[in-house]
Amino acid sequence: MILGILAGLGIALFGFTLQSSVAGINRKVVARVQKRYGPPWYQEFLDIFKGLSKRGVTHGWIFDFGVIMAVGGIIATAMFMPITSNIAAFSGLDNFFIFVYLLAVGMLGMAMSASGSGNPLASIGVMRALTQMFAYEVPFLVIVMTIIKVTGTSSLVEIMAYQGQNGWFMWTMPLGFVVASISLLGMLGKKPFETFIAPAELASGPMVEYGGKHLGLLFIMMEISHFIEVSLFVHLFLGGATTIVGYLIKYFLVYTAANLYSYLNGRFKIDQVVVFFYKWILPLAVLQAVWVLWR
Amino acid sequence: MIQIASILLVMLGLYGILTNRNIIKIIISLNIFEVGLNLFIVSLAYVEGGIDPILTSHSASSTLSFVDPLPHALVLTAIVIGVGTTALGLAFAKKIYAKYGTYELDEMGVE
Amino acid sequence: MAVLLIAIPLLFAFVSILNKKYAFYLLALVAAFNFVFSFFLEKGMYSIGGFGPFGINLLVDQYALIGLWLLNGLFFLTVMINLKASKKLATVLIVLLAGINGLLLTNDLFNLFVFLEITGISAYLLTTENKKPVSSFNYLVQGTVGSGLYLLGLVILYSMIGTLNMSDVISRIYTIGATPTTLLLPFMLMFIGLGVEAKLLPFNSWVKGVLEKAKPLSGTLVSSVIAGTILLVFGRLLTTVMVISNADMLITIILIATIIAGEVAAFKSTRIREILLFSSIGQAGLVVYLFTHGLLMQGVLLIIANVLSKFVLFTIGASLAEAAGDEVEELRGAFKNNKLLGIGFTVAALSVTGLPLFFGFVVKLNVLLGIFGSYDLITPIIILVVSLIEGVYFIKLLMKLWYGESNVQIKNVLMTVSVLSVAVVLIVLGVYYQPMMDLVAPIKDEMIMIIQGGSF
Amino acid sequence: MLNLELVVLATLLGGVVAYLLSMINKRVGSAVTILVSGAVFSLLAYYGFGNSIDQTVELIPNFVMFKVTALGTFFAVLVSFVFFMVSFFNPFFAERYKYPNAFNLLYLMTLAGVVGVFYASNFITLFVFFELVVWTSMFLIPMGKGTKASITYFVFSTVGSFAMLYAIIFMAVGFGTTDIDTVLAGLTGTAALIVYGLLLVASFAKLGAYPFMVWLPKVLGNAPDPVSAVFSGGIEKMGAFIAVLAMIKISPASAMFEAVGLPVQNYIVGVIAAVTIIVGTMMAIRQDDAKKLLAYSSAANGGYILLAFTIGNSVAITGGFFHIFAHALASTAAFLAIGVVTYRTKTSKISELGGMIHHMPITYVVYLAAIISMAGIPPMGGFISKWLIFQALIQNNLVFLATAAFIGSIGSFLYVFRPLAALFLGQKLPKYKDVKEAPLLMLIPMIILTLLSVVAGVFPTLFLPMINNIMTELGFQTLMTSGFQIIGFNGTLDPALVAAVFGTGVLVVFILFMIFPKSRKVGLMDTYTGGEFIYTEELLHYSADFYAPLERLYRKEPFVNKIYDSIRIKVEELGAFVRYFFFTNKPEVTVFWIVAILLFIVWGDII
Repeated sequence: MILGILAGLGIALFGFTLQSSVAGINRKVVARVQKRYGPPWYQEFLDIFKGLSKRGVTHGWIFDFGVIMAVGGIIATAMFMPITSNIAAFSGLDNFFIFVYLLAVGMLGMAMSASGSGNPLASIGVMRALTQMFAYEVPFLVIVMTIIKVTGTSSLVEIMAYQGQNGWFMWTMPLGFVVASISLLGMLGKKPFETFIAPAELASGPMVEYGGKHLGLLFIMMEISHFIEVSLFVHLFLGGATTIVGYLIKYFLVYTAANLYSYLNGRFKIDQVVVFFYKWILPLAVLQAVWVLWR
Repeated sequence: MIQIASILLVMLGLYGILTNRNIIKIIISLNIFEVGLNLFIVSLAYVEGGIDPILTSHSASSTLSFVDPLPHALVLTAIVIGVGTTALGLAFAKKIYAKYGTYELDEMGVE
Repeated sequence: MAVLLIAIPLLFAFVSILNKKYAFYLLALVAAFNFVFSFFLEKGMYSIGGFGPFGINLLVDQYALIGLWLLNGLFFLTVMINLKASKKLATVLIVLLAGINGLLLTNDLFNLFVFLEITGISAYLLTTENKKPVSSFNYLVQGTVGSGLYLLGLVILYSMIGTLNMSDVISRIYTIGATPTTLLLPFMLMFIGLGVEAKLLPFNSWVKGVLEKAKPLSGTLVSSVIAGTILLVFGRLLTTVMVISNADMLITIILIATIIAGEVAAFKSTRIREILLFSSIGQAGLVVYLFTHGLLMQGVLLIIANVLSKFVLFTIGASLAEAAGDEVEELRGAFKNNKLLGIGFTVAALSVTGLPLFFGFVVKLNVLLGIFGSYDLITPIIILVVSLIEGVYFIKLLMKLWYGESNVQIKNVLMTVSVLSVAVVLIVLGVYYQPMMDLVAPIKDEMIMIIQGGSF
Repeated sequence: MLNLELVVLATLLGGVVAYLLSMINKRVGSAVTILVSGAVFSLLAYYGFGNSIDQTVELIPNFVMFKVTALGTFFAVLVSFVFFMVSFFNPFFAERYKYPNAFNLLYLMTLAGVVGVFYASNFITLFVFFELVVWTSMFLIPMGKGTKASITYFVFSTVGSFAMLYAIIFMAVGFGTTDIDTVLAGLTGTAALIVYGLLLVASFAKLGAYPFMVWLPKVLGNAPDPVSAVFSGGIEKMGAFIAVLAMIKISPASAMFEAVGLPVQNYIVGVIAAVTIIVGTMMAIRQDDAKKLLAYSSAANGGYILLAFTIGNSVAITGGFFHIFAHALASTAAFLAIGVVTYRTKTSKISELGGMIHHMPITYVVYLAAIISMAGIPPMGGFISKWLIFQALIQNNLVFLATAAFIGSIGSFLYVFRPLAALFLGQKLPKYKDVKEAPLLMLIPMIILTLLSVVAGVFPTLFLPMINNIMTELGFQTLMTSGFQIIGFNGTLDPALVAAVFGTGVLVVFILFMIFPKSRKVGLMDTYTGGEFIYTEELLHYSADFYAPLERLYRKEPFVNKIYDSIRIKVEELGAFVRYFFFTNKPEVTVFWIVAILLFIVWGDII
């Protein structure tokens, strides 16, 4: 168990490094698309280390505690994530529901901390984030439920193995893939679903009050949570990976695609997000589920 | 025949109660109703060619031709009771008149 | 022996006219006597004047005994609680007592009519206490028409079968071979006649006038004691006399309509006495419904429960209404200073609603079991729905009476004690109901035995 | 040996003692409720799990019969525990009630009733105690804010209990006995369906399932805080108990035809449960009153319990029982936490409160733990049950029901966060500057409940034997476990490991946090305002209409509320009609009807 935990911490660290690098590269990519030069690929690391080393302000113990709980929860979630079908800290226990709910602990911690700051913009941001979660999470869960039922397991590694034999779910469940892609945009907070951050409107929403190490830690949290979300997508729909190289390629492609796509969009209002997901995406998801399960 | 007449009286009495809004008239209707009833009861006792229901030496042998005595007894009681209710009704009427100055139910307003 | 229960009150009634001063003491004495004496009564058929089966008979069976104990007791309590009011009406009350006992004891259809009128007339007189002569007059008119119809019915019956002895009616009907169709008219006339007194639906427009402003004395007597008596009479007639009838449909409609109408009207009502009176209409409908369906035991249980709880409810309700006002809104928080009365009222109301720990629950359960036992699946639904409505307005009433600000205070130790003791009876019977069941169990068999010519 | 009858009687007697003592001193009387409910709980737990409860009945009349079952013990111990925990609040609230002595009496009477329900051997006993609970608890409600709620409660409870009564008598007439096991096992065909439906109506009414949901927010929102807690954690669970009788004990739940692998009637119940979850969740999201919010959440959680029993395999049923357990702990704790806030501030409106965390940190932590469990997030008890229920939903291909469950699950994040953010967090409002943390005696039960919630989430296998006993008794397989791991249909859960990993994560971050430079403490008003100068705390506190954009999208009240209102109005109209036509105080009306009926008869005669 101790070994497992150490391995898990390793995975979390790996995920952090990976996502930060990929995000840095993406900044470059997007800049090139926009005909700019762009920051270096390690810019994310610089930002984080800068934040961690500065002296910031705190608004009371819940402000601190929330951040610790948030980052701790996210790290804990990342520890369960398998990288490839061979590399996993706790094999057999990489239960999908753990990701969904343990991720929520982190989110809850962050929300708590943000609200604890006393800034109404933060509370509004949190409200929007939760509302958005209410929108994208349900269709995603429905699709994953279908996958779990089809494969008979909720372990990510085994789902990968199933796809290895029967084809990726991207092809066998095309509607589900569309649903999950759009949900992924929501999870990552990419446009058109970045209403809860809305820098020009809410002054970064939940993040408004943070500075110094708090902000640094929250950046870490954000990177790791992106790592978890993109990895989930890769494992569930793109057949996962047997080798680390395959994993890295898929990861990079998914993240970059999502990122590029997001720059084509404007921003939804938050109630539009909810209506959009419940009017179009959820029915699609249910249709896919019925199609696959009740056939 | 008399039975039909008495039933008609009963009906008449009911009709009176149904349509009249004057207390005295209602009491009178009630009386007509009772009279009809009493007549009806008495009429039941009548036996064609019957004799007094008194046990005497020469009529002891036959029991078939007696007039039924029971309804008469009933009617007596019923009349007494009828008188009692009428009296009570009139007493109420007096009270009502004392209170409202009228016998017309419609003119009293809501109690 | 049994005739004393009727004769002594009648005698004392005359005496009391002569001695106006002592009238009340005579009343108290007679009421106490009747209550105590009814416990020493032995079962049997008592013929008056020695005419045997042809004359007037008094029948003391379990059914009559239960009625006597219950109603004489409550009569005594009611009179004692309302000392002041009873003093004025002492003679009337004594006559009423005679009437009630007569109704319970008599085994003769015409005699029943006489007692019906005696009870009726004293009841009309009682209601003069309310100072509402028009209502009393209406009561009188309707009561007289009702008993007139009863008389008509019994005379027609007599002309068909030639007897007025209640125990003999059935056997005579079989002897002469009368069909339900021919018996329909007399039976319906009798049913309607009694229905007026028993407050069944289309015949009960008098109730509102008489009870909506009733004082504690007349209100309690009319809604509890007299109502109970009439219902018991109804039960006896429906079980021993009016058994063959093909107007089931009509009667059932009337009764179901009564049940629903009473409860629904109470639901709409906002005045405390009105609520109670409408509720008692509904209950009366249910009782008669049970009797018409041969559920004598359940009916009697329901009467007992109702009479007891209505006694409590009306005593307190009318006193409150007299003290503070009729509208429930005016009575908000009335129990704040009258906690003991409040507890009594609550127990009675919960019992009527049919909640467990109280006698009403036992009764409701038995009633439903009885109705179900005859494979009737619809009526229980109606009864349950109706008792839900009933529960709602009683709970509403209770909530309003307990919560709010009010300075009403009723000081009447005797009332408190008697109300609480009845409440305790309701609770005890609700838990240890077996003795009551044993008491009630034989009534139907006894009645049938007597009809079939048996004796004690 | 513990004689059950004596427990019930002693509880009632304790109530009377409490009543009398309250006359001398209110607090002493309330202390009696603590003692008695504590004694009931500990006796039932000790002897119940030791299988040495004596079920003979001698003193109470013979219609009451008890039977000790694992099912009954589970529920009775759980609910009496809730009563015990909540009773610690009684002394503090005693001052606020209009009739504190009656409160103490009724509180213990309710407890006695609840115990009686769970140990009933025949349906009559069940019903007697069921109704006893209804009316005793009904009188507890108006001690709070208003009397109307108790009427609503009475109506809905009574609809339920009358449905049950109908079923009971239906069975009693059919079988000649009301013994629960005999009767339920003997039902077949249409009769089984009728009883199934009627019992479920009772269960729905108690649990606050969809069409009967109205009473929960009204009652729980208006009742005194301890009573709300008791309702949510304890009394509602009677509905779950009835649901078990109907859905599991009527065997085999005879199916006319199947829908998605379930008997069709089960599927219908499932749909109702799903609607309950969705409506409960959506309504909870938009409540401004914290107690109403929790009330709707109780309803939604009742939906999960029903859903679990609908599916009817061993994983689902275990999940259902575990959910009952976890939800009882969590919602009691949540209500108590809100109770503390109301005790100190006299309001439970979220929009009027703020920054309570700075005054009552322990209460805050209790609430946090409670909502984590209610939202089904590890490492709390609620996660385990939700995990089990989802397992079963997925296993049975129940797409639509699962969708509803997911909506409810994600929605619960939203509503539990609302009080957290706006009531406990946010600006520290000056009008509550003198508010203090709850007294020690109030903290004790809250802390116990929180710890239990955590233990249930981390080591659920410790509590599983209790549920396994029931499962064996009901004839199901027990859940597969190994060590601390739970094995479901499509995966294995190791809650202890999850907790350990979570702990590791937090520890690592904590160390990191300590390593980096210390932050400067600033006040709550010292925040980014976009250049505005704001000196009023209220203006910087975001709490009213918390989910405004979302709330805009749907209606304020469930649609059925209108129907209930219109039914009430219809009844009143009928009453007015009857009064107008029949109770006129006019003799001619009577005479008219007499003549009409006589004509009818005579006419029939002539023909």
